[in-house]
Amino acid sequence: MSADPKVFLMGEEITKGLLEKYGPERVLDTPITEAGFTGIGVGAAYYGLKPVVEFMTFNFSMQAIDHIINSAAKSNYMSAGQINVPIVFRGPNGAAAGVGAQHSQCYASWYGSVPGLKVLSPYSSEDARGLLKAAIRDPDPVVFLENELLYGESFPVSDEVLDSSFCLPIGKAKIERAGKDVTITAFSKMVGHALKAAELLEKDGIDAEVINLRSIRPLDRSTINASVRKTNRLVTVEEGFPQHGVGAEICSSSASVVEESFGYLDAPVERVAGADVPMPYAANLERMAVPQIEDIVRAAKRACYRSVALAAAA
Amino acid sequence: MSADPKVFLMGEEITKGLLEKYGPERVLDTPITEAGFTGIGVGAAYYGLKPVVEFMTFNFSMQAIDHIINSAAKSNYMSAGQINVPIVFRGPNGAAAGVGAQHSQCYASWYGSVPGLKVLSPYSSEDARGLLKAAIRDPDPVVFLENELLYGESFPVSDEVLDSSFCLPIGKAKIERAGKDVTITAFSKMVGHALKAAELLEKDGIDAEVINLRSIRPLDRSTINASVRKTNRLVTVEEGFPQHGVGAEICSSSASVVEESFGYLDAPVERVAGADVPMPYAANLERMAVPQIEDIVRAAKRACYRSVALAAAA
Amino acid sequence: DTTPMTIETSVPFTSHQCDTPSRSVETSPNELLTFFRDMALMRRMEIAADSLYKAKLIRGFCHLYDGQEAVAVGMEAAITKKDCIITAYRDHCTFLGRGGTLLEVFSELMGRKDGCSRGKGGSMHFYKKDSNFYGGHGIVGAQVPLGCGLAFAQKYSKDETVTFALYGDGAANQGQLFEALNISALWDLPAILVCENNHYGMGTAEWRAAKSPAYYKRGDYVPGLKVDGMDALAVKQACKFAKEHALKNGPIILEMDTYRYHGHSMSDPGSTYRTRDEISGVRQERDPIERIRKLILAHDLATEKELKDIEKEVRKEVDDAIAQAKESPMPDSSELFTNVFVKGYGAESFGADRKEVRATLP
Amino acid sequence: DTTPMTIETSVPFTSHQCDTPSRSVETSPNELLTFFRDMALMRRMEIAADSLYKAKLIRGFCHLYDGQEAVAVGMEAAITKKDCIITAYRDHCTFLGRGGTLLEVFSELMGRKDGCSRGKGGSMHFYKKDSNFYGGHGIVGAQVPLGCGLAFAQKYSKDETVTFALYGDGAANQGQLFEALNISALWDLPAILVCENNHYGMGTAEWRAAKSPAYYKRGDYVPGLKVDGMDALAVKQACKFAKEHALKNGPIILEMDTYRYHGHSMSDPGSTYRTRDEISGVRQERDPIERIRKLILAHDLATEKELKDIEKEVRKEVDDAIAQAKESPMPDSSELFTNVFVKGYGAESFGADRKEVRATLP
Ligand SMILES: Cc1ncc(C[n+]2csc(CCOP(=O)(O)OP(=O)(O)O)c2C)c(N)n1
Ligand SMILES: Cc1ncc(C[n+]2csc(CCOP(=O)(O)OP(=O)(O)O)c2C)c(N)n1
Ligand SMILES: [Mg+2]
Ligand SMILES: [Mg+2]
Repeated sequence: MSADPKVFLMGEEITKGLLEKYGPERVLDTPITEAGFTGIGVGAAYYGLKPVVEFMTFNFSMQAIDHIINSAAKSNYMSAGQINVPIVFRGPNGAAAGVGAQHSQCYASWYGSVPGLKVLSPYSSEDARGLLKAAIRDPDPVVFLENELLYGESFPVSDEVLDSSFCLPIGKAKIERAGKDVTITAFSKMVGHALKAAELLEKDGIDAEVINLRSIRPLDRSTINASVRKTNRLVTVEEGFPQHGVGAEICSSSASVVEESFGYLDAPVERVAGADVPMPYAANLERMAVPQIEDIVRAAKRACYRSVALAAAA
Repeated sequence: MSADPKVFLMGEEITKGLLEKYGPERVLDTPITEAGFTGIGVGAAYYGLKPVVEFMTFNFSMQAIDHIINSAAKSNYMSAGQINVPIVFRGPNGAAAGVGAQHSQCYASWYGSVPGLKVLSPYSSEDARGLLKAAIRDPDPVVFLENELLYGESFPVSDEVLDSSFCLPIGKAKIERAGKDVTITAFSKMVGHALKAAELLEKDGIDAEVINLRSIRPLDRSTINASVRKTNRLVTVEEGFPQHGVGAEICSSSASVVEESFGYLDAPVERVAGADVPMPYAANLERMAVPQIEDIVRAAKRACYRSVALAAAA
Repeated sequence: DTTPMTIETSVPFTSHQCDTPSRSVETSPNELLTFFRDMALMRRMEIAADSLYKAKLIRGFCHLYDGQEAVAVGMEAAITKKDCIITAYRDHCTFLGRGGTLLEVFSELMGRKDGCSRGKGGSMHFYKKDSNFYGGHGIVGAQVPLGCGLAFAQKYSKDETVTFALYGDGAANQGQLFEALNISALWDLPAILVCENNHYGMGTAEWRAAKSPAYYKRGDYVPGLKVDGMDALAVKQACKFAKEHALKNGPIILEMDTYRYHGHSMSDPGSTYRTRDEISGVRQERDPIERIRKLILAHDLATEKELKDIEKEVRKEVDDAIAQAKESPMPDSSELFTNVFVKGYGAESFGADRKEVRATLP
Repeated sequence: DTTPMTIETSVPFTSHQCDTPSRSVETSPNELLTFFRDMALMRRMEIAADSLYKAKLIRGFCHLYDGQEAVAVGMEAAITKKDCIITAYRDHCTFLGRGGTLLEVFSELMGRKDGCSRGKGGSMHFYKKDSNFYGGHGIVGAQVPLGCGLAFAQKYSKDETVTFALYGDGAANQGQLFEALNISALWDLPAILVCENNHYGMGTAEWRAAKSPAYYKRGDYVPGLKVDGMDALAVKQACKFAKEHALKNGPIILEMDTYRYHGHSMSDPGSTYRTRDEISGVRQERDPIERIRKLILAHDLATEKELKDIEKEVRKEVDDAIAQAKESPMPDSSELFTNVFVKGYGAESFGADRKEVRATLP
């Protein structure tokens, strides 16, 4: 943001710190009118500025979704390259704690389905820093799905990451943990769960490879594929609703597991996802509605022991 | 509609015929304000009326999508059953001819991902009649995805269908054509394509089973599953964007092909879908952007001959 | 004691495109004492919720209504339970006003079985359909078209009742509000849009969010009335006026000039964007409960001691309800899959690990 | 001949919350002749598009602008190509006004390579960024916030230019318009909202869609001006006034009272919801081209024959462009995958049969 004067930030209730640092011309507090200010952001991007549009949560992006899809994602194509749209839509996505059904939805699969959009989802501080910078520099519209629950967590950061030139590539997943027995894909908060599951699995002699997707669109099909060809087993994890989810895509993508790696699978893929219900408030129900570490462990074990189980059942 | 005085219709540019038949109290022409009138429709459903909210096309439902998701789909759950929402959202969905990127999107996978919604997609006149009636009678919110290009087509209709008591079950697919060699799933216009593909395949000695999904949510996993267990091969067809699409779900659903029917697949699943680009206007590009009959034929043949091809490639 | 008495509102009404109701409000000793008791109960309930939140017994969001009680209470005094109410997430007191119980409130806040939504809705999603309270909505502004839809249904059903749709000053800029207003005006819907102007939307002062913060005028071609929202009698007068207007002429906007003492939600201390002086000034000069207390004392309808006793009673009621709510169990885990649909046709639904947890929807 | 001359508009301007510009408009023989030629060209182009559509050379939607030409032409006369314009789907003539060519228009309409969007956009999606024309938008109302965003960028860049965002009477009820207007007013954006009131949104008359069809007043706290949109000189005067206003004071609304002769799009005969008399009445009394023709003849700036010759020339230009456009090839099939992204990072994209057709995005 300090590097490029064309970058400006707009949204509701923007933190004072940024306002003080960059001034009211570049940090704009908006009324609670997502359709209006998102449209304004997209228009400013048409002109050549680089807006960062903040949603208090991505649930409210539904008010403005037409601008994200029809005004931003499709313009470069419809204009045959005349009107590109260098904009970032960012905000917390998915479940926070105890906020109920209207404030807990994950939008990764929706936005990830739309050609013309790039969809990123950071997990660690390294991701947040490197991917946000990449998003702001990108000439295309980027949906940047953060997680409120991760804001509070701290991650070890290397010197390289702290360097002002640090940036991450868009469209590349990161192998957070190498392993040989089973591939676990995840993004955002679920990467942390997957890593913890991997630790538990290790105790049972299962060596899990954990892939942090980072980019939902473009999806890094080749990294996933290479991993599955090695491990022959796949568990996908996400917080969002299961039907038509990111896991569904990974399981069936042509460049991915089922189609191209068909010959390689030793067990059915396992999908772990948010429960197929609106998010309940009560703590016990909420816990059941989002994937827990033990769900991932169980699914991974099933994938690894499946041949045995099948034989036993037969 | 004539049966239940609580049913009323609202939307933009509603056809004169209905207005004349039911009068201006039950057929309401609205201004071009989708968020406003959809919210009004949902509110009326809270009270116990049965609104049928018409979108000129589902592309414009994005203006009102927050009400469909947050106000309609989630209310019964959030209120623990106090506020049910008997409403139908209907309109043409997906690609029409030559209408460009902003007017051609398919919303089946988005709405189909949301718990609390029922999502239906008719193909024939029988479907349209039977499913619409079921939707209107249903106590829950139903998204009813029609297809403009099918309005023009005519279908043979049986006496049973013409009977005023005719109604179809929600959540059940229809086997439009029985076959033993390969399962082809499709919905809406693509059912017609799949049936034509099946005819062509027959000439090559391939006996395809064509499943008209009818209901995207709930998805009739057991019908699909039973078919795949019989044919051991699967081609999914849809007009929408591929990533996180209906095809992705069918391929990886636990109750479905990959997971439960894992042992039964003789070839990788084939996904035929809209091209992963915004809809272009030019006729030649548009044709490439939506699935054609020959795409389905090719994919089905690949599924049937795959073992051979694999062997040859090895 | 229901002897009629007349009291003058301290601030006149200001109107836009319509007549102005009289400043003389009819009331009775009984009504004033009820106002006092109801508002004291609401106040106490909200303060208790604050403590429960701090004790981590309430999670997530929790938007408190203390300061704004006169709106809920005055509105109820003007209408019947056949009229509909719909509001945003700041819904505890509105629910109470509609006849909801403290046990339902506290149980819902703590996510228990006895909650008004059996623990599934949470703080923002209270409902009481049997007395026409339709929530409890978390998306800013969404409740306004929904409320106009309720009004549509009332008119469609020829019920001769009206809907009050409450929203904040922040919500007042939402486009869907203008869309719904236009439709309501075209169709003469008995919709009353009540803008509870507490002067802040989260940390944003009204003038920073609205070029024209004269919310009663923002309907343009729709009439509006500005009301002292800290005066339960003024609120009652305005709501009566609005109900009559709406049944005859369609929509009307009421701007209630009010104030929230607490921060926006529990994470907001409420003191970074406004001065402590401002808050204590309102407490001293405009507090809705104190106003009624003064009226009661001035008219000798009760003694100071009697009013203190009412406050004590109220306190106990709240404490008892909390104790009872704490005993209420968590919802049964099978509730995860109930109420997804009214009619599930036996469709399958899945838990996080779909092979471990799945259900058939009835 | 650029000798200044002054002409009175036949209808006065009506204003809301602002001054009223003078009815005496400065012009010149040259300008009037240019108006005549430009409008005649637009008219001819639209009529030719109608024929091409009927010959099935144009597909899908095709929204024609004939009748409304004075708005495009008068607006251009008041501003420069550094000012931005954005409009809805009825965009052919606006594009021409910004300097687009007939070949680009007809090629785009027929989905050919020489189209302004290389055939990928279609009728509703014309753009000309090099003269600040930002489309061509298919979602009713969306272009208004987008236009305010252009105005934001102009102000942010200190360019001292303005944006004209055009929308219809039907679009004027859209909530996002009110949201964008509030923000524009708060931030003093140089945004001019031009409501092209042709009195129908598809088959819906303005009064059936709007409780208050006085669109120039619908900004409430934002100034507005009602303009005879069939008079290019009045449009020019209003746009000059609005530009000055917007640079100094922020947003303003211009309501252009205009008329579309054709139906809404090609499937609408345009005669079911309005009488033939109404249409022919406007043609006879308010036609924007005839008005200029009369002015030119009354002031002896050209003979009737000379004007007829211009019309003949224009006709030939259109015919030639069509002939050329018909020769333009379809876009190359590789264009299916171009322009999805500016930067594709080598990501894969798929055709309908993903194993048969796939591409690497550059
Ligand atoms: C569409 C949407 N945008 C943003 C939010 C986040 N949010 C919740 S409450 C609130 C402030 C609303 O203020 P106001 O309307 O004045 O009501 P009050 O809280 O003062 O009662 C905001 C921005 C939301 N819930 N919905
Ligand atoms: C959000 C949305 N809803 C509906 C439509 C369908 N539609 C296209 S044009 C139109 C009428 C618009 O009328 P108006 O704004 O008066 O513009 P005009 O066509 O008269 O120029 C409608 C309803 C749309 N494109 N977008
Ligand atoms: Mg407020
Ligand atoms: Mg119009």
